[in-house]
Amino acid sequence: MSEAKSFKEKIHNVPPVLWMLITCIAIFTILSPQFFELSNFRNILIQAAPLLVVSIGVTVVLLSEGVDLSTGGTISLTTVLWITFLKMGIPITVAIIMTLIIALFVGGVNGFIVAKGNIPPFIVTLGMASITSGVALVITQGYSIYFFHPLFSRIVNSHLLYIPMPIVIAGVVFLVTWFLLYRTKYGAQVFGLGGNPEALTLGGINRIWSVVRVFSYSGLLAGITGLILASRIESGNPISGVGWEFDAVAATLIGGTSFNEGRGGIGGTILGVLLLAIIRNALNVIGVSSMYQSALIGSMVLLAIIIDVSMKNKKDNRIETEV
Amino acid sequence: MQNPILSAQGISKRFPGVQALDKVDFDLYPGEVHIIVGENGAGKSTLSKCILGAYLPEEGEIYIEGKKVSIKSSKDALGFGITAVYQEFNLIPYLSVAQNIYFNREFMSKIPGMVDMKKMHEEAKKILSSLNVDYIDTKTKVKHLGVAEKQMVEIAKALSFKPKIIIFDEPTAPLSEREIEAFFKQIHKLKAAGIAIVYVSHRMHEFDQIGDRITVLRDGKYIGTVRVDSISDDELVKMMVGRDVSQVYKRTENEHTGEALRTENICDKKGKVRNVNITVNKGEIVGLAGLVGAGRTELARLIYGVDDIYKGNVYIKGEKVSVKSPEQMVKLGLGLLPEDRKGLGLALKMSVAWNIVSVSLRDMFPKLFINSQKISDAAEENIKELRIMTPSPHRIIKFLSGGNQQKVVIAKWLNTDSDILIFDEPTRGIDVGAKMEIYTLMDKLAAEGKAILMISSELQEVIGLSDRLYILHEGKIVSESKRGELSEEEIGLRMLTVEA
Amino acid sequence: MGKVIKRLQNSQGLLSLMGLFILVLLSSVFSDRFLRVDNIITILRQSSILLILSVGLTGVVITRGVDLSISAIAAFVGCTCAQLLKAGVPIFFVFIIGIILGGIIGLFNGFLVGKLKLPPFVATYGTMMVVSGLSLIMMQGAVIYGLPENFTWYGVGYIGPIPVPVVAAVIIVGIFLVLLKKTTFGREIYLIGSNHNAAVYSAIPVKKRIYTMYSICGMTAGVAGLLLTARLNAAEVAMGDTFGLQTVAAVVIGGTSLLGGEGGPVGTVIGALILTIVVNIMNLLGISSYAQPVVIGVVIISTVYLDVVSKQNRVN
Amino acid sequence: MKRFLLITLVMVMAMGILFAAGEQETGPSSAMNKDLGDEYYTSTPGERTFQIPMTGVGLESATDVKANETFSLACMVKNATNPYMVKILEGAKAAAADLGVDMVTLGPTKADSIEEQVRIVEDLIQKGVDAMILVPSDSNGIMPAVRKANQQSIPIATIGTPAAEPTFLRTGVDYTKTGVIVAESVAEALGGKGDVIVLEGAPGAQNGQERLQGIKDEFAKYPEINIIASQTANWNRVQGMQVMENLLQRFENVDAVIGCNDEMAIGAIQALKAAGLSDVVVAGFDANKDGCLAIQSGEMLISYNTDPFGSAYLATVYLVQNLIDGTIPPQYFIPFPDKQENPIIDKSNVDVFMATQAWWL
Repeated sequence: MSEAKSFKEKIHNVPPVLWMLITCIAIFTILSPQFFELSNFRNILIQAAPLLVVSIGVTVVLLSEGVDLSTGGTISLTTVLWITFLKMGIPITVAIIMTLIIALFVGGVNGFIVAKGNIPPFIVTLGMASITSGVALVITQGYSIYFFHPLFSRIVNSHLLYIPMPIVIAGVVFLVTWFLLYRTKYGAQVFGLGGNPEALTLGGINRIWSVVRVFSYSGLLAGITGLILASRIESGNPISGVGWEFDAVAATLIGGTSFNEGRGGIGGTILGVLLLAIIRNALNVIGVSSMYQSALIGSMVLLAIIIDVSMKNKKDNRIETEV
Repeated sequence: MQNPILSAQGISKRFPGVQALDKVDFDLYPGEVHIIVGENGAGKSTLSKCILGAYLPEEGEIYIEGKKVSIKSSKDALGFGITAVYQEFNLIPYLSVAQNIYFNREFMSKIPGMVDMKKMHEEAKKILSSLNVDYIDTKTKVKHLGVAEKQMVEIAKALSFKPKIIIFDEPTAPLSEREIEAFFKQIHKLKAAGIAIVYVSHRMHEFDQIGDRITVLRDGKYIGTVRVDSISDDELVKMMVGRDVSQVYKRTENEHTGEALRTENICDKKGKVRNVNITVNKGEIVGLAGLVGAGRTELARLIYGVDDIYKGNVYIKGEKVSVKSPEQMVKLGLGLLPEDRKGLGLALKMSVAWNIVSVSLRDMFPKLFINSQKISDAAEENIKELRIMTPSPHRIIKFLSGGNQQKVVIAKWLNTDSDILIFDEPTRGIDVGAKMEIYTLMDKLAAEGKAILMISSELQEVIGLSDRLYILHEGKIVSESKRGELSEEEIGLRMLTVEA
Repeated sequence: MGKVIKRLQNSQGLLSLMGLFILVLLSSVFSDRFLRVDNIITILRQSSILLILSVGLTGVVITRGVDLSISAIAAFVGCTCAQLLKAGVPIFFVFIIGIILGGIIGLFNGFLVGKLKLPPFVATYGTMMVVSGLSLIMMQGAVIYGLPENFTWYGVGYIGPIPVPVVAAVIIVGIFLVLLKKTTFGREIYLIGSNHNAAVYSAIPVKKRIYTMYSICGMTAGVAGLLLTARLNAAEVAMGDTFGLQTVAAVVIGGTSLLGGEGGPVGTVIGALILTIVVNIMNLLGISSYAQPVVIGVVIISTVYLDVVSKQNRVN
Repeated sequence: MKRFLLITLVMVMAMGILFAAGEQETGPSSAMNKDLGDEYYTSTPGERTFQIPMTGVGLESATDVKANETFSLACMVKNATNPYMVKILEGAKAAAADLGVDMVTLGPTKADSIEEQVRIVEDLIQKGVDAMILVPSDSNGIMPAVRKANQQSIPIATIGTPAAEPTFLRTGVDYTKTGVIVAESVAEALGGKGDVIVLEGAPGAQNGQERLQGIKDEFAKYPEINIIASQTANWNRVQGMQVMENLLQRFENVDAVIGCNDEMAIGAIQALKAAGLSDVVVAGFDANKDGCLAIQSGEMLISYNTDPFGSAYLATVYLVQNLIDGTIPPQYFIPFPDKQENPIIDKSNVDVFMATQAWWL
């Protein structure tokens, strides 16, 4: 294989979303001088952090050929539970652990039902979303509950080695997930679930537990997102997670993870999340009226996925000819 | 002589409606290649699955190194040193080669929970280089490997268990000739290392090269075990099918009147079909032989309009057509019975009747609305005519046996007025009885004046049925011959190389 | 008689039908008001628009697709048509335009799924965002009130004792029943959903059928939007939000598999009724609206669980 | 499985520790409003005793103030789907045009998402706006964003729902109080006894909860008035109708319905009409067009004009005044419309209101 070809190969292997990202940044910079500022990029990163955390969990689920629409509900529930626990006077670390364990459990239930009954995850997690957001409403009786703890501002405003805390948290989650996915046998099982579940059974692995692990991990990360959100809005809000599940799935798909065969990875998800965050931020910074934002974001998402899918199809053909 | 490492006695296994194995005996010595042959549906795979613990036999005992054992799962089998290389790959597409080889048996590093990737790649590399395939990078994702490479990874995976017994289920089916040769070298190496090999196959020409003994099964029954060097091919076939070959392939003499289908220098975009010229006349069965990967199925897909033609022309009944889609070709009277029955031929969730009428539906009811009774009646008729074994036309087709499913695929096309039919591997995976019926049917169709192009890997079938025979090699037609012009050996040779 | 029983056993919707029956039974035990005629008419009227949306969706789900954009299409069509009505366009034309508009958006979905091979989930989600964005732009946040009475009749009027939307729903379900079960088109849709590749090899024009099915789904969404607008006597951007993913839930509860190739409109009728009755009985019992989603979630998961598990048992 | 549990547990712990780590941030700064004294903030909403820098209400709003340079302002509401919110944006835009300043109008794409509102404010700070009008989904939830704006000394006016800590200005109505006023009128119309149904706003929406609280507080004074049901209908006419239909199945006797906005009240009226009930007292809030028509026709008893247009207009004028010469409003909460503008709409004044004071066309 010649050098030139491997360079071409590399260009081909660049995820399409990256081109899209670069194009968007270029266009937005032309449209608004305030957009291309260091402080704004920092702002974007901080805003993208919670979405990244939940999207990483969703990516893992998608890699295992599932889908998780319950993350939004879990986020709402987590913000409410955490604040409720704090109001009850439970020490903050204990409250965090309790909340995250519940989030983990919610995901686990999803996984168990999906695997045990062979039910499409779409409908299971849809039902679970209804349940969790309902529970959040029942707990708060519809109110948003306020609580302040100095830790909140530490989570959202402090820095670790000059890096804003939300980004540190997202970074840690990313690294841990990376290791779990690519350096442990559990990660290999995720790809197995997505690519060839038969191989899992032949390898002597209990498929149900594998699925439970995948979904509970997604639940856990949705829980962490909920904690960040609660700190950001200093309250437990029973509707705070509405719509996040779709953003997370969209970011994952834009990032090149697909619904089948366990193709994709969490690296692309970062790009997908960034693309969404940048579009939203830029539309606000440019001052595009909210009337137009929804249609614009929708078209961008569609465009990103059309590009991704069609480039993938092309690539598949290319590889086939090389065989 | 040593004691057998594995001995199975009186194994029986029943599936709903089928006695898959009926008191079968089988034994295996270290360092031997023991071939299991039989027509499709004879019970070859079932037997190997019983040894592997995937099925639990209802009767019979299995002894390993003289001890009676019970193998209940693949885990148990591994414990006894039995592993397998499956016909359908059990690899995970988006994991690397090394990860696949050591799936769920990863080397752990000192950090708890973490896999020692370095060691895993090293060990994987060692196994691959022992197989002389160092060119496979252990870090490549399996998805990006070719079929032969995947096969090698499967073998490496099997070897990584350090097994005493390896079961190969039709291992050469996806391989090209060059790859088969390399593969046989590996088999010899494994033999030399004292590993016992069970080799499930129906490719008779391979047996001399690698086999020691052959066990023949027919319809789930044990027929006998013979040494490879002590039996001729004809005798073996007789053991397999239980009757003379000449009776199996009976052809009615008929006239071939005029051209039905002709291609002129057609090529596809991927270079798998190159400048192919074939002609099929009315009332003629034309065979298309070639190794897997020679471009046979690709050619059929081109003619049928599934894939786009890159260059060249197709003539139907002498008229040039620009091939756009299967819909259009069906209207012109062409039909294709695909090779992959479950994947391409049938809607498994639906009933026999709906499958039977799936192609002809719009012809039967040009006015949009359908009449269920008429469909049932039409299906009943086909079921009777083709002797499809089903309790009712409304039976979900998933529950039918392979042979009956194939008959349904044929029935689909009988209902259309297609006069050109392409049969792609019409008898793959079906039992002898059904095979004969399908041969008879094809003969009858030809006698009625239909033009048939038959793609098959089973040489005898091609030889026995075809009026004319094309041989395809790497996308090119390398030979055209009339019935009886070429012997089986000559055909085999031409399939492999251009010369000879 | 035996034949009928046998057919029932084979029918996908049997379990959901039993579920519905048990639900009705329990409901009438819990509340004596449940079985009153006017309550039943209320239930039917409330379920009618959900039903129209879900029946269209059923066809798409049978092709192994999904359409998340239908409630947005309904809102968009409703908004557009309300503006047309205000501009004095005759009702007949408004209906035609509304249905065509829905069909065009559906066709766009079909194009994304059939031609560009996007996963239906994300393709239609994107369409949903775009379409609801278009509604926002078109309406500029306004709500259109006070539509002509001969238009609102379609939403609030009665034919005999039966509300018009219920009649419309029955007609549309009937059309779909015939379309999916009794036409070549319908059978081909099932074939496509059951095995896409086999459909290609059976010379079925798969892409065209997918375009058509999504378009029809869009058209029914358009009809639902028109009826909804008539019923509200108003049009606003968010009016479809109530239905959202409920439509998918209704379809799946009714025994139509998200894996395609099985199910049908009858099941969806049952699914939509189950969802509506659960809410109705909770309201009759005075269960807090905050707790209602919890119950609905449990109902969705358990019904589908039982349905799938019983199907698997039947197979074995 | 055990090992997986271990890993997750470690991760959970790590998150706990991570969250607890980091440096302490200095507290929220409120440098802007430091010297104004306590009474500025604590002034209770009541009848205004001072002149506001604008005339008229609704679409008739006007002002004499003119900006001396092109300030850049922004107005962010709770969503872009509700006509009420859109009218706030229009009021802000109209005022900006009259004053000669720039106005950007935004709202979260996910309706009522407080987190997205925080994000939008952050983006606006980034954009470098001079002042902001906010309609927070939640008083406490918006605070982190408000604090950030304070750090940049960007004055903030809130409409309706205030921020938890005082900002430059709060205007619009006090939701609790509107609830009390409307409930009082309903109680009067019922003669102090009867069964009442309340249709609540969207779950989690603070303004709806406050209004509901006001209604409940007021009815608590009447022992013979029972709130027999209180259910959410999501601010939405369809759901108002559906919920009402269901409730009518449950209750034989309903004397009054209060919708926490006119939309839901009208939905309820439709359900009541369909059920053939005509003597039920219905009340709503906002005095939107259909609400007014219903009052005119006698189907609805009363509504409360919450004038989104005028409120946003007023907020804009005050903000621009401050940008011009540093003017501070006389008190933190300036209710609008207040008694001067006669916000209680019933049959007696509905015609006048519709002719000259409405915030809609």
